Amino acid sequence: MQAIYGLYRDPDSAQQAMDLLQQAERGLGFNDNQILVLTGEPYEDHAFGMQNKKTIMPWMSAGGGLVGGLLGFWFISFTQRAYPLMTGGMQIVTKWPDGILTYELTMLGAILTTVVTLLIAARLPDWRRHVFDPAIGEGKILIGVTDPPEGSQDELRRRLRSAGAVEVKEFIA
Amino acid sequence: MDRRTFLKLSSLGGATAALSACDKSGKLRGQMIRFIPEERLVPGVAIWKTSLCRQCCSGCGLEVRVMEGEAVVTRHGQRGLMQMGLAKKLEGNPEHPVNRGKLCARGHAGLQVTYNPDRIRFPLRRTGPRGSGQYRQVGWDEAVTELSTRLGSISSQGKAGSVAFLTRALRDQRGVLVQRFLAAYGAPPAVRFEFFDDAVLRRANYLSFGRYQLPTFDLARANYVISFGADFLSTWNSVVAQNRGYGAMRQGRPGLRGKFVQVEARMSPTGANADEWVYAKPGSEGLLAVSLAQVMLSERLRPAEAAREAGARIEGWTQGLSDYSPEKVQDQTGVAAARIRRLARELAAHRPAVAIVAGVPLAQTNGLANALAVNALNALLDAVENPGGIFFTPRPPLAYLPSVEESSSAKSLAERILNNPVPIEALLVYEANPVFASPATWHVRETLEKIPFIASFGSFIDETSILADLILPDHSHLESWVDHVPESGSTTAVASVAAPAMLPLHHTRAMPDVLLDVAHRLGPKLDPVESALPWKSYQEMLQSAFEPLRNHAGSVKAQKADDFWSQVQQNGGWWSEQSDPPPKAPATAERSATVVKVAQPELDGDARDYPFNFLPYASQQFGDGSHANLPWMQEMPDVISTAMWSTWVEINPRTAERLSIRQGDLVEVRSQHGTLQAPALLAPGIAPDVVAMPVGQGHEQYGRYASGRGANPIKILCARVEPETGALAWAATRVNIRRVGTRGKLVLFGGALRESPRNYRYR
Amino acid sequence: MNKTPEQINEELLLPLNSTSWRYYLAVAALGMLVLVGFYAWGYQLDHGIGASGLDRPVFWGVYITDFVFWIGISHAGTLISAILRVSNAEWRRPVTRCAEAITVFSLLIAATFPVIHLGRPWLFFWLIPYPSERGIWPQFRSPLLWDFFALNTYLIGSFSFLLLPSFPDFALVRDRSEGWRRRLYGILSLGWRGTPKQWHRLEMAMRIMAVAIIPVAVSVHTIVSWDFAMALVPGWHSTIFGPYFVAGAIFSGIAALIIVMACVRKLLHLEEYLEPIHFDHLGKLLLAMSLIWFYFVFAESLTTWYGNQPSEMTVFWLTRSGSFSPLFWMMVICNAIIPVPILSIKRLRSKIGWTVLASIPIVIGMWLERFLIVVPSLEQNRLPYAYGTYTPSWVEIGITVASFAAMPLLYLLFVKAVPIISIWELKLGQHEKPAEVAAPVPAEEIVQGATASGR
Amino acid sequence: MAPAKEQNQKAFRLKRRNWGMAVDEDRCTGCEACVVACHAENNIATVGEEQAARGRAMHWIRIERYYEGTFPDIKVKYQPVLCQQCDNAPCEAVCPTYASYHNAEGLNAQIYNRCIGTRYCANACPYEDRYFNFVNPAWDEPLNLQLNPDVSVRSVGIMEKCTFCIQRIRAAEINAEKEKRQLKDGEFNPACVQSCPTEALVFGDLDDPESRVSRLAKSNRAAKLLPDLGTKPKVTYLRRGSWYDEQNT
Repeated sequence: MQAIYGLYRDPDSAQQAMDLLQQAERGLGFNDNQILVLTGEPYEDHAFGMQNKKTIMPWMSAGGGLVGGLLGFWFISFTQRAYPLMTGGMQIVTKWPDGILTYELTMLGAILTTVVTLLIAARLPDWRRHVFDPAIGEGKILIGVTDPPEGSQDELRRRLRSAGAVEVKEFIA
Repeated sequence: MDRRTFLKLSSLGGATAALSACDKSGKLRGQMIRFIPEERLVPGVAIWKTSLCRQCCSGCGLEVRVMEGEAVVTRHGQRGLMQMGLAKKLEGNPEHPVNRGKLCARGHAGLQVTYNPDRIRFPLRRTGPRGSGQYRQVGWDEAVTELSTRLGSISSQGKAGSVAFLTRALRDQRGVLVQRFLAAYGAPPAVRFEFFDDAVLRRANYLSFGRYQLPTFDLARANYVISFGADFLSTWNSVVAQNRGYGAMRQGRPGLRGKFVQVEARMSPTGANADEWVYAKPGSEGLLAVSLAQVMLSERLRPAEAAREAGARIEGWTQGLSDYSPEKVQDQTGVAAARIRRLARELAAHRPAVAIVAGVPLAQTNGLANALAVNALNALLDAVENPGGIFFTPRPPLAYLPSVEESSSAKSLAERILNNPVPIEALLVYEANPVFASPATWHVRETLEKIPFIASFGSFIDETSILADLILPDHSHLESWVDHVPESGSTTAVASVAAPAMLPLHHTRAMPDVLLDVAHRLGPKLDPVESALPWKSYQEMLQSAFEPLRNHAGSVKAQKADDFWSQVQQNGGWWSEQSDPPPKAPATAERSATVVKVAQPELDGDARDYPFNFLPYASQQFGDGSHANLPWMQEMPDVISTAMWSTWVEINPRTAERLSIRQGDLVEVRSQHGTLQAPALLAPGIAPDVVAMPVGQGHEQYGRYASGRGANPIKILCARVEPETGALAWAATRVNIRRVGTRGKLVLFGGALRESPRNYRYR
Repeated sequence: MNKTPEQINEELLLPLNSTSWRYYLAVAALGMLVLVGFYAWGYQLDHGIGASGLDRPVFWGVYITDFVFWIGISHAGTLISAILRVSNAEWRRPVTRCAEAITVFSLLIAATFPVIHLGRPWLFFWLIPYPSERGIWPQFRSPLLWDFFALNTYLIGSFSFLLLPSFPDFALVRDRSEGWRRRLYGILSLGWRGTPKQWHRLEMAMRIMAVAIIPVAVSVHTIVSWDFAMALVPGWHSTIFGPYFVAGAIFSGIAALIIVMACVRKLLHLEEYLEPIHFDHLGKLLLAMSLIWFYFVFAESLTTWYGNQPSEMTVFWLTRSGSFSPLFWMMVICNAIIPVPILSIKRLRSKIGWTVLASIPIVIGMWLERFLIVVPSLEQNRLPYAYGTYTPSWVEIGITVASFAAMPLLYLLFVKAVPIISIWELKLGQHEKPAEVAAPVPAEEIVQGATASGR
Repeated sequence: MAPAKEQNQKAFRLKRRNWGMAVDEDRCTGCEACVVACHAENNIATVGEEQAARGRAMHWIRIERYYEGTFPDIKVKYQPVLCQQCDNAPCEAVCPTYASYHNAEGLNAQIYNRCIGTRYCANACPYEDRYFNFVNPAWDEPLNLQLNPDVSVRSVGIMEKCTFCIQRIRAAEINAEKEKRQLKDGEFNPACVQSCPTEALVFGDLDDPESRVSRLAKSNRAAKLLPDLGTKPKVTYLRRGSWYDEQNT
């Protein structure tokens, strides 16, 4: 894996670099997916930080909750029927208390699904070596292109620098 | 921290701890020898054996649940394991006329006498100084030889009269055996000692009715019961029989519920059941009884002649008792005149009515007068030998009967031992603990310490047996042949008998058998002793005693002697079919000459220095203290105080407030004869000028459960007696109380006193 | 506050990188106390639950008090942080992780108490529904099972809530350390890089979690209150208990949070991050909760008093004027009379010392409140004959003290391992404001401008 | 052979019982025979002075004593309290492990093996008649020989309570089944009932209209303990009668 990227001090220049890269996409023969943005904090108010906004995560969570609740209710009423003992003059499958447990398991389902969905969506955990620069921890914004097509490197460097990069680096795995 | 504790700590507690304990005892068991079972039982299957309760003198019939189990037993001086039948539970014998299948709390706890860890397991010979508790184990042969040698040498010195036998009243063949032994040996009759001995009432019944006996109450048919100080539902007389009758009196007859009135100064467990609880000054109950009679006579509710002989014992009876009108006695008794009149009218109107007297009224200097007054009231109510009244249990026609003469309990015990014509050389003690149960002023311990030789048949080391030189431990009642002739509790004649319910656990022997053995050993030298006791064993004696019953109409009908004997054993005894009263003792000159004046009691101590009348009372748990070594009894909450493992002084809450005493504060009780300390119990049911204390705790020496627990109220009592009988007036002591300043040990089971605490803050 | 990212990194990662002897001393001292607690527990395991002061009829005592108390403290974190997140309160940024950590630790501490409290603690796993050879399942009608499930959900939820936003910070630590620490934090960060997608999903997940965790937190303390309210015990059997407990929990939680923040601020020299304004905001919340708490106490007392049922009134007077009255009035003083005036006066509230001074009695007062809910009702239950008393034994006191030592101990260990302020969130807060103010500039212009300036 | 046996078994069926008790406060004299009988029958541990002082004494049946009035116009009421075997038992539903449950005969059963000692049931019980083994019970040898082999000995951390002497119920049922007959009223009794000298305690089948206990349950004096809680206790209390009622004074 290889990449060419620039580090930017402020989001405006980073956005500029992004725009410059997108303008050059077609000419240099790479696509949006190859543009890499890494930041030390989210920049959701900027266009460069708004890639891939489409997600079904809320739906997943809701679905997880539903599944958790249904499974929970089934499990609890199953155990109550599997070993039916009378207590306190109540029915075997007690709806009110089971409601509480169903609720708790609904929430548990939703929470676990959210966590799992997050991990899957964010491709975590992933301990393989990727394009990275610790400088993003100091507030720098990394904008670059992974696996740039042959011959486009110089143009990419220029463009990245012209947007105001503090530094333009190359990453070779 | 040693390694062991560390391991225990680091482990998850319980499991490892339990395992190691198991291992320890398992090893111990593994090293023990195993005896061949003497009987075969099916494991897990219970068999029922009849027996008799010996926890008090009522003589209730028992059924013992026996199951197979593994016990550590002593055989031939060796400890080992044996599969044997073990008593697991005591129940009342449903056939027995006294208790009809019922059993009281103390009766149940009889099981713990047998299994008590503090039981003496083999004969002991004293090695250390007296009272030190240092003994060595000896064999039975050695022990019996020593006793018979002693007695033989005393007798050969011509001092047979210097042997004393101290016991409680034995209402069975043991009594006969002891009596015969002593007579043949040449010793004076046995000295009988019990703290709560009812000598006054027996004497009164003799004077009033010609019966030297405690009465049986037909409560089941009574419409009105008035009790003067008698704790007859908890500790006094034949408790189970009286409880049975009481239950029937209350709810056993459709549409008829008897009334129960209790007269006393401290609410007893019995008094707590009363429909009407009447406070009367202690000792003035006789005045109240006579006053009730006066109302009946003056209002012509009852004919004066009805009282017959019993009335004649009361001074002024024939003159209509004019000195005892309610107005005249109301100040002395503390009962309002109007109330006396109402009670008298109710009594007369709701016959059959019965009056009961026992406890505090009789333990006064005027005790006999109080008893005679109540007897006269009973007679006036036509309650003697009539349904719903009092009866006297007839005596069964056994071959031999224990004497019913005046139990010589009265008089100061030490005085009697000291005043024996010749100085006492040897003392035999059986089922009596006078060192515990006598006032300090009697100096019983000091007296006993001077006696050269003391032998005890006790099962436990108590305050008296610790002075013994030789201890010959008795079987428990479940391990021995038991028999009994109830003095009261049944309207028909009863002679109970039962075989051992289980084999003995320890290396013990039954006292009667030891006595027979001694008699036979003395025999060659002292022929009368052997010929007076011709039986090889106690069992044989019992069989011959019961033999005449075969010819009387009774519960067992068998032609052959052996059948009869085995059936009697199976049933737990023999009881007569008829209920006719026994012949009265003929009226003697002494009897008809006795006329008492009912008056106020004399109390010991000045009312200003000692403002409180001190009332010891028989405890529901321990009776006179002989059950204090039973853990079930210690932990059973006393029903009124709810106390467990404790002793206490009952004080009226208002008095306590005046003396700034709070519940549980340690209080010093001081009489002219001594002091004691006990925690205060604020009891709403006690008169403000009275303090009361249960008898039973305060043992110095009575096994692990009783020793060193609480205080003994008997010790501070005065030595005043009822003059005619010489019985100790144990309710005649005045005391003073004060707060010590520290908290006492008072373990209560119950929380609040009231069902709807008016003061929410009150605990 | 206006710091460069480098400054923030350096100052917030300082505790992870340097340790003074005072730190070791504190850890050792607290560790000793915790060990004493373990010794006490071991003693109790050996002697049976009888080593405690529990008796008949007070079958529940200090252990359950501690349990409820620590569950209450746990509401400091996740709930507060979630509410602040949902309401998008900007000042939350330095506070959230501090608060969420309290939740996780106090939940862990709380969860030990039901086990300590059991008569046969070695069988605690019988509460877990699993197919066993015994063929029997736990009984779901029992509020203890609800507790088990609620606690479980809450613990998983709040742990995730604490963990998820920590990945970027772990990545930051990874990038700024060497050797085994680098590997360790590399693993912990799960390979976080910081792509817009990751950031977006993380923020999305946190928004969902924040919404989900609030009802869970409410349900947890409601269910804890139902442990009491489901039993027919005077003083327990009340419909008000759910909200009353939740309010009390948030109340004690905020107080604990203020104390912890003040300590962290002082000890880790974070004066410039945790500013008086944060304490002022939390103080306002605390004031509100104090008033709400007082409202609940009043409402509960009034309905009991007016209803005048004997068994209820017995407990009522036992606490108000009986043997528990010193504790009761101390609780009122701690929870309302001291904090309300302090927190009402702006000048005092904005001083950190004063806010802490108001918080400490609240923590004590809320422990007393739990004790006063558990014990008096049991001492004087329905039948007056069965009334009893209760005095905690040294074992219970030892374990309670240990639990109070365990909290700072866990916290001390935590601040060594994890930045106590969420660094990326703090940075986010730093740059968002200018971004909001700046007018949107068309990208084309910027590119041209940049080209023109010829950089 | 086998089918015949099967048929035989089918032919006989023990009627379902609904065990209950009546406690006549008018008869109860506070003698405490029941208390000790229960200890003896059910292997209830004696906890000793120190533990008793700390409130750990165990008495499955206890006689509550309540004073009314003040001296000298004072009365006492005895009220034996044992497990009321409620049909709507508050103790049962709160147990997380089903240690406390309602058996087919309407008894509030306590399964010692399942108990983990949450003590929730004891808090929930308004009659306070559940007792907990705070320490491991011990019997000084040879007091251990008194233990009833039909009743399990409880260890530390376990809740215990009155069972209506379920071991006696089972034994009687087995016997009756063996003899192919229905149980007779009063054929057997729990230990407390058996020893009660005043017959204040009556035990039997509440569903049998002819049994003593069901007739007593219909008495004018019949009442339940804490009836407003709706626990449906199976122990009926017969309130004390008044002599004055009957005398019309």
